[in-house]
Amino acid sequence: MSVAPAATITYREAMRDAIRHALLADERVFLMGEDVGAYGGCFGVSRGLLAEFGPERIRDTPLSESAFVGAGIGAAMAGARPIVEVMTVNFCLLALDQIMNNAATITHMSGGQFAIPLVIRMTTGAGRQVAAQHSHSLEGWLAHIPGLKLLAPATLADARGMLAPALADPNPVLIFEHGSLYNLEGELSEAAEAVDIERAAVRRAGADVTLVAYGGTVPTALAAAETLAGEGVEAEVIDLRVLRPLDDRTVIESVVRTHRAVVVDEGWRSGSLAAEVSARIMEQAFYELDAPVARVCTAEVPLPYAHHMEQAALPQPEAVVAAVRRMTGEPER
Amino acid sequence: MSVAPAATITYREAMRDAIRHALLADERVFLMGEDVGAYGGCFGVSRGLLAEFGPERIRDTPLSESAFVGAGIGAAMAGARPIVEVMTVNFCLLALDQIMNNAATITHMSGGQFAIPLVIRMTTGAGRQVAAQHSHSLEGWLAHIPGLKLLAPATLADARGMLAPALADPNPVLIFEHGSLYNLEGELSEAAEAVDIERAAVRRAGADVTLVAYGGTVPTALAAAETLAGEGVEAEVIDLRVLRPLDDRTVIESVVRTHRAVVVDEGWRSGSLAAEVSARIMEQAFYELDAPVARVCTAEVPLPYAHHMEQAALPQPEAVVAAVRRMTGEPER
Amino acid sequence: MTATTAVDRRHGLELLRQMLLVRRFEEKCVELYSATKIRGFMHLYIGEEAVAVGVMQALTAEDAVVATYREHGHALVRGVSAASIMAEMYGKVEGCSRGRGGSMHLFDAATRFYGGNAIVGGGLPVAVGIALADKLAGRDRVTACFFGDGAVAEGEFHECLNLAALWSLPVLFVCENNRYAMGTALERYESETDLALKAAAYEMTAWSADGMDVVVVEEAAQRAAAEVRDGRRPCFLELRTYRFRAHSMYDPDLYRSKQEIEHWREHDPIPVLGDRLRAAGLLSDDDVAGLEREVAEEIEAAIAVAEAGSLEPVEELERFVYWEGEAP
Amino acid sequence: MTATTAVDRRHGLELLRQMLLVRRFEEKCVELYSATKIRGFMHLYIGEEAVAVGVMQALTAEDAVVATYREHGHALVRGVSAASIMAEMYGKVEGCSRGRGGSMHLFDAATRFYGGNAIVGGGLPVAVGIALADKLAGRDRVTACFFGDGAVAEGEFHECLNLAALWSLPVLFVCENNRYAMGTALERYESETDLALKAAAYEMTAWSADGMDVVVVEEAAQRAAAEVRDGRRPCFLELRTYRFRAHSMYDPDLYRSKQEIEHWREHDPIPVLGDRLRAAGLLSDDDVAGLEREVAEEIEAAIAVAEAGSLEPVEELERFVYWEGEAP
Ligand SMILES: Cc1ncc(C[n+]2csc(CCOP(=O)(O)OP(=O)(O)O)c2C)c(N)n1
Ligand SMILES: Cc1ncc(C[n+]2csc(CCOP(=O)(O)OP(=O)(O)O)c2C)c(N)n1
Ligand SMILES: [Mg+2]
Ligand SMILES: [Mg+2]
Repeated sequence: MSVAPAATITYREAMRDAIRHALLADERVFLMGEDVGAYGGCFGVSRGLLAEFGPERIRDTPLSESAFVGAGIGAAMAGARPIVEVMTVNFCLLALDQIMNNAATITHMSGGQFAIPLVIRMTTGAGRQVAAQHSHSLEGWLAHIPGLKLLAPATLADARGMLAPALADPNPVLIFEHGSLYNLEGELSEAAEAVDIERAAVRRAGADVTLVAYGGTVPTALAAAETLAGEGVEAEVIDLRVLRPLDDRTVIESVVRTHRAVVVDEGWRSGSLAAEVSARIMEQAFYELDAPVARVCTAEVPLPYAHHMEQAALPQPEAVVAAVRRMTGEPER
Repeated sequence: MSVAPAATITYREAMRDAIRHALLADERVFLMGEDVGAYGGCFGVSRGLLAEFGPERIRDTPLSESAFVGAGIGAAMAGARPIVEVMTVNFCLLALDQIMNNAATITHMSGGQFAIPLVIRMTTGAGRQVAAQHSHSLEGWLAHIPGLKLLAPATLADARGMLAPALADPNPVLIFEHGSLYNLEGELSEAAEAVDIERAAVRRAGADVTLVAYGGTVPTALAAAETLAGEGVEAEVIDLRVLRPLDDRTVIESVVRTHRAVVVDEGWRSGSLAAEVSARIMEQAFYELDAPVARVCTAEVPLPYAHHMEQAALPQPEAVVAAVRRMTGEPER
Repeated sequence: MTATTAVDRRHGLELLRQMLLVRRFEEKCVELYSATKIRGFMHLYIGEEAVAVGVMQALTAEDAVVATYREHGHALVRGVSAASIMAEMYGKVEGCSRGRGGSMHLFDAATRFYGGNAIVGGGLPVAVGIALADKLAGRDRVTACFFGDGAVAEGEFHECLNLAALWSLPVLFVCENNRYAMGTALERYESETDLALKAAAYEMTAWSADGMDVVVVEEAAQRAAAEVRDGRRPCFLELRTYRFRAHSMYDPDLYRSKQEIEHWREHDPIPVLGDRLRAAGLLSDDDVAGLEREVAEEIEAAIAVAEAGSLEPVEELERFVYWEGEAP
Repeated sequence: MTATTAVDRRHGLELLRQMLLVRRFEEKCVELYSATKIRGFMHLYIGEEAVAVGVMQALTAEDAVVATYREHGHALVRGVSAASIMAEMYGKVEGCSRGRGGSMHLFDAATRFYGGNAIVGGGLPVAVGIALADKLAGRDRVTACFFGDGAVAEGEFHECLNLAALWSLPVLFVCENNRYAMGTALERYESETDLALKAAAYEMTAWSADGMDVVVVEEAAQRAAAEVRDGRRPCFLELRTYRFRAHSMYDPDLYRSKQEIEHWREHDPIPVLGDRLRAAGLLSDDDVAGLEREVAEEIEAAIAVAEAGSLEPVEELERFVYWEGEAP
């Protein structure tokens, strides 16, 4: 990746770095959201920023999701570069009118007169036993909305590198940080390079089957690939990275090589982004398929609190492995 | 269908009939929403009901979507049978937290202690040049949410027959009335029979291709089928009717007969219900397919005001016909 | 609040001209709607002209405006050309939103007219954000946010008043209280119908004024705008007005009495100002005839542009879903 | 508001027992959380016990309760068994929500305890609806809706107060003002920090009271509940209190000073009541020892049930997504 000296860093720190650099690089940038200041961010991402940048640029908001998300839209239309933090995706439902009817719509509805260079960050995902109302994984579902761009950083490099291009983008960009990734640790070059926010990435090369994942399910897919490798099945793991506009080319190119695909998605199965990926493979690579595309998603239940029940509801590496086994066991046509 | 005397009736009148009968049949039933009373309902569905049933049971609400939808949830939990009208699906975004985090969740989250016999009615759909904020077709997208049931009456019989079973259902049921259907007119037996709210319906039998549609696209699919019949292609038209839980069996049985399918959906293409239908056909009937399942959906743009642009954005019979032609032209494998 | 200042002739005639322009423009829109030249939802401002005309007098070219779906008048008075508005309602590419927005979504970056928003209450957070950006950039500007009485019931109203007051943002909240939210009368949806009282819950200064007298409206708006500018904090202005026409072209208008409408027509803001000026000897029949002619010509010219306008090629459907080119 | 009524010994001891039960129960929960028996988010009520205990005295078994994610105390005092609550936090099927809800989602139909809601403000519309159903059915009941100061900023608060007042619904809105929404102090997120004033915008009667003195709370709650019952209209009660512990088990608690916490600990509701009873000669050390023993036994028994409880078979995962059987 880079030649600059590398340091050990967590996903949380990488996000914080990215925000710091953005604040330092452009005075139009500010951060607002619930508890981003004095508390340091519900997940500690913005800890220290209030002290460094002050209350004008690190703004604690009231519990008023619709108002402060909408204020981010207006501020962006008027020339600012807001980073709005919605504490978790669960609460963005309260701001969805602003997101769909204003952020996603005004540029088009005004005939291209207003750009909306807004970034909205949210923590997403389940797995911490916080039960039904706090365990949604809605990013794949929100990718339905034209006019928005959606990003799901699943690596340290993306955690640090996606914010700058997102802020430079004249459109509303939603960044989803999976709660299970914040403590992800590893080496990352000191230089905060921006990464592209157009393409999916092949995280592991393999010729036998394509595993498509994003955000919190990338580690799941990689774990499954490890197991499969032990059985002599080489899985190619694709991290979508960008949920809208979807880079289906990278997916299709892989499927054309492997002839099989499993989509791993923490969203509920029906109407999941996994369904969209499956449909696109159907449309663009049907004759390349040796087996039907399979989906491993979250069970269609509100997430239960009990650990064993929650884990049973979520997509596990074992289920991915089983899906691949069924597929490779499948008689060729 | 029925032997009782038939009368000419509109979809609007059929809905009104259904509400009247529900109010007459069960004193726990009441209707609340914006302008359902004095105004007679934004689309005239509830005209006359305030005079007949009075302000306690026909309740005009303030412009407070989250509060009155949530109040419907609480009222249902406490033994009432509310019919909540959200004037149009566009405004349900303001109540989505209540719908997803309470209505869809509490029965499960409480370990099965509370039933939520709630009906929420909304007008949905585009086509009347009311522009981006008032032209959403979100019912297919909302079908992603476990714990809800979603209905899309596309016929007079369903317009009148779906409400009673929806109210009898101990779960939150959302009913989507497509704005373009209100003036649909036809004969309907005087007796308000309930219909099932589990199964999809074959609206037209055909052996060559399956057209899957719902709500506002059912007429589109039927029109396309007419044209195709003229070309000697017999299309089977399936009206999903129930968007969640999805009756995929009826779809699969049809595809097993026809070996080809086109899904027609007024939702935006990416992440549409059409994607889910395509993915399920992939999973359950892959080896039956002679061609990839195709989707005819709304272009991925906020709906424009100008008539020609709006029509260009929406799924048209011609596009369905073209998709079928491409498919039947496709070389068999 | 009643008017205390005398109006000079030039300004008086200008106020009258602006109200006449809005009135005649919309009367023409009704004809064009019946002629199916205009489609979709269309909401008329007829009867409420004094509000937009009076308030706009207090704004400078640098200030910003956020309006609702009932915004023909606001756009016209703000300086969006009648031609580009009419072309918009015709769905022509010459429209101020390229025909993509229609009657409810008039936009004009040049005059900082941030649109026609058709979600009740949906414009308030946007206005708060515009004011926040101006404040952060050290620009001394006011954002005027127009909304109806019905919007007061929405949660966003509450959230936005608190946010604007908490952060001392230069927003002028203008509540156009025409006593109805569609067919529901204020007292049937608000437990407390004195809307100016609501502002107290946010420690925000508020005034109520007669919205049928443009001179009174202007005076109240000047005071409020000055308070926002100099006090660097938001203010709330309730203007009591009435719509003479139905809510929209679809509304059978069954929820209010003919007498009530008649009563309010007696306070029609155009004759109210005319009489005031005549009484002060500032207005003659010739003046009125001249203004009517001037306004009629502007509207005819606008219609000509709209008629001659072109339809955007359908190939351009997917343009502007995302911003084209660099961020501004 | 200060207490005017003298408390008799039996009632005084009962109030003390209930507060002790909540306090000791949660102190045990902290241990069990560290021992990883309890997981997920857990919010402690320690310091605020007088609010739930005082208010619940004013409710009958027919009344309904809606609470937040900080609801262990409300559930216990309402009469949900300590065992079923502890089992719930253990994720056992014996839990009051079968282990599906956890600490934030305690439910109990038997006591009309409509849950633990973890979306701030999310319970208010539900409470309004319960009261509406009771009113429509002619049932003379009160719905007590507990929420924090932070919820006041949410749009739903505004919508619900208006709706309840407009429709004269029997809702007792109980604002537990502990001066912080997570790490954000009230004055940093509300432009008007006198929360009782908010009710005036809806023509709703409101009281503020010292939430650290259970006798004062009970008195205020009795008055407010009577007003709701007899006046057949909603009331708003603000109880000024303080949480001694961090917001949740994840909170480093960096946003307030040790002195501030210490100051409030001096008003700990348990000693406050104890001293009051002692001063009146109604409480002895033996009484306290007896209550502590009683409470400790109840908690130990609850833990035993939770420990002995069983995990729901994963085959049952998809149960209860939809209601099983006929509508009740
Ligand atoms: C959130 C939302 N709910 C409902 C509607 C439908 N609707 C359009 S205008 C209107 C009435 C608004 O009344 P008011 O705010 O007083 O404005 P007015 O039309 O009187 O100018 C309603 C209910 C909407 N556009 N947005
Ligand atoms: C809508 C929503 N936004 C944000 C959160 C995250 N959150 C949980 S509790 C809390 C603070 C609430 O403060 P308050 O209402 O005063 O209740 P307290 O915790 O002090 O009892 C926040 C921000 C949430 N649960 N719901
Ligand atoms: Mg109005
Ligand atoms: Mg608090």
